[in-house]
Amino acid sequence: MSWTAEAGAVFAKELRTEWRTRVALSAVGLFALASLTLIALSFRGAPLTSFRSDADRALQLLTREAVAGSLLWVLIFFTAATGLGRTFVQEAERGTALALRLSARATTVWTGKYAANTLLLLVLTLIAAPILLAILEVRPANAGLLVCVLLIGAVGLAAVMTFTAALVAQASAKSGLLAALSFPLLVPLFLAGVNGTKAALGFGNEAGRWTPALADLQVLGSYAVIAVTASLLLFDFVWND
Amino acid sequence: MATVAKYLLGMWIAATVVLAYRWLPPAEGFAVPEAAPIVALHLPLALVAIIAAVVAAAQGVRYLTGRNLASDARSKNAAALAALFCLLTTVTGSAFARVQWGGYWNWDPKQTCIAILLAVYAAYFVLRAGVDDPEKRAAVSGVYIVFAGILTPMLGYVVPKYLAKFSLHPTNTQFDSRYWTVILFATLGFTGLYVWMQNLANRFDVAGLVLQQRLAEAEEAPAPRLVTMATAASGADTEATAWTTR
Amino acid sequence: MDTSRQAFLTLENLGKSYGVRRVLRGVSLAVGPGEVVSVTGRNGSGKSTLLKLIAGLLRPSQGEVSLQIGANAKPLDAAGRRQAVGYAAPDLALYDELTGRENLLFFARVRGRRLPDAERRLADVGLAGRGNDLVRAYSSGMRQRLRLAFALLADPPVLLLDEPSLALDEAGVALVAQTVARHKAARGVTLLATNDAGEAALGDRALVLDG
Amino acid sequence: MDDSVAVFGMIAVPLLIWAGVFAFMLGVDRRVRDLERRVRETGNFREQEERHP
Repeated sequence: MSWTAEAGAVFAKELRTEWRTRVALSAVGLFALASLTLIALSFRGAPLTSFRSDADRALQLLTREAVAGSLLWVLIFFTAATGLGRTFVQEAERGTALALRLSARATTVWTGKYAANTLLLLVLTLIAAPILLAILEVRPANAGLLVCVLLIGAVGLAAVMTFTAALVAQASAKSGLLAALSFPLLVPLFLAGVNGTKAALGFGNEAGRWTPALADLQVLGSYAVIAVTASLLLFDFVWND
Repeated sequence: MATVAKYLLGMWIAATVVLAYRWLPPAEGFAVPEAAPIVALHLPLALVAIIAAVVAAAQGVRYLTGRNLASDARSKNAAALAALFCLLTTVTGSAFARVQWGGYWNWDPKQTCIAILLAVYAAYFVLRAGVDDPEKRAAVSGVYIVFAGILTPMLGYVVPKYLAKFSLHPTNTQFDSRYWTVILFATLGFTGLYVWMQNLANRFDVAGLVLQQRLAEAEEAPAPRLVTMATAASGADTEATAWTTR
Repeated sequence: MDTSRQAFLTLENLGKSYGVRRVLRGVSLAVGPGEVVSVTGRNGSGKSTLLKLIAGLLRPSQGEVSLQIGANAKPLDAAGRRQAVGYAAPDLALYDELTGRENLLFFARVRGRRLPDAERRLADVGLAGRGNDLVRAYSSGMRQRLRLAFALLADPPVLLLDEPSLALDEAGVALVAQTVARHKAARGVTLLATNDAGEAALGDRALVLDG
Repeated sequence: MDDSVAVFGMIAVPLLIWAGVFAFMLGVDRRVRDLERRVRETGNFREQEERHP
């Protein structure tokens, strides 16, 4: 189907240009590194206790699993907001957007860039997550579940970020706009993501069963589908306006 | 809006306030009986905020299809009013939480949704301020508000699911019939107020657009002229040759 | 160019304004196959805007652009026009991180077309042998040549060139004249936005925007 | 006695607030109608001394 070939061409171009300049990669990498270092410093002294089901509710929220689950998503969101906006901003500023608008359909452009952003986000997550867990000395109760939650979450997060980045590229004052615009839309994803991540780490789920997080996975999945569909429907109005 | 309608609205809301404060029995579930009227006004404000949100998204779609700047103005005004009513809802909600449980915020699912909606409109106006060309600004704003309109309804399902266990708010407060009457009165009254505000804001913007249109038309701009090269080359058409030497 | 791909361009009272600022007003023009029209006027008279409106990169505030490919075809919408025109302008850029050839290959593939003759196309614009160099290393003249190759990529029936000789050397200017002549001979429609008298002389007619 | 004063206070404040808002709305309403009349009357924009920005 030529549509996928054209989207594939955009995807390949994104990877090639990114690989040759590593602008987004370095921005994301340095930001994650800085955040992780800060977290490591702040938790260095006080090792957190592990989750125990018999502890009272307030104490449970201060356990490693809870803190790691929440911090991971804070890290993912802000690192993504730093790196994922680059793709459209650069095209608009350089003038390559004009050439691309003359040559490609809006949906193939979005899909190609979305795929590249998802890949970038996954690389970031699969590198930063283990480091964060190591810093907080958390051994995930169900690593498979953790990967699933992060994977499906990243798919939804990248969709909203890629779409909003195209809007930000049209604004003159761009700094911090991507985080501000995308955060309110991402709240459902964060609620499910944090909850699922905590369950995967063992919070309220020492045995690491899948069942506690099934609902979260479902929310993350349906959110991703809705976000991708909405982006494909509306992107033409952003790109060709 | 006819003047009689305006005064009727004024009295209607005044009557609602009196009803809320004098007629409502202190519901047994509340620690502080006087807090009852706030609850009766809190819910209607949230409903009107959602009505305004729907109007904002609908006008956003209308702009994207019709490309008429008046639709963009209506969408922007609806978004501003949605933000206003979200703010009022959040303020009355936290006032009630303060009176009822001592804390200004109690993660009540409905309240959290409204607060997130408020964040959407804050972001919407930050985006609007960032784009200067009116048509591009209208398009970008329209797209964002429709995109948000597709993603935010999920909050209504997801937030209660995750925040239910935190919330101290008795999720299903039992309102007796008098409460529902006041809530209905207040909803109608606030909706009327919203319609009036939206109407005024729209007419103000439309008048502005008309003036802008006239300003553009009044501007003297030399009409383009088509010159055939043959005359220019032969020098017969002085302007054309004058143009070649410029 | 066979008759089924010949272009007929009509502009009816075309105008563009950004809020109060009117950039272009009341442009009406009809251009048929084999015609070249120069668009002239002082800076800010709307030359570039006019070409962008025709190319479907901008939405008209007033009036209409109608482009038909083939005598009795129906006019194309903005998306159709974007695909049917070859457009080059100073504010259009190609990817610095890609080589000359990679750029052409990418813009062909993203149109869903193969590009067997990339070498020939590079040679046509005087970039033979420079296909493997990153565009970042190109001089502004070489970038302009690559823009011309980009515009000609889909062998479009309509060619819209905004200041094509910008930063070009002697040979480059000759290349532009040759490109326009070849496109004219092939019965294509050409519009040249320029203030350079020599370049404007390539046109059969001139549309003077500031009257 | 003080009970009724307190109760009166309870109602007076919201009513005063609403009266203020209502008056403000009437003011805005009149200004919008004036603006619309001015726009309708001034067919030709040029002579209008107070130019719209």
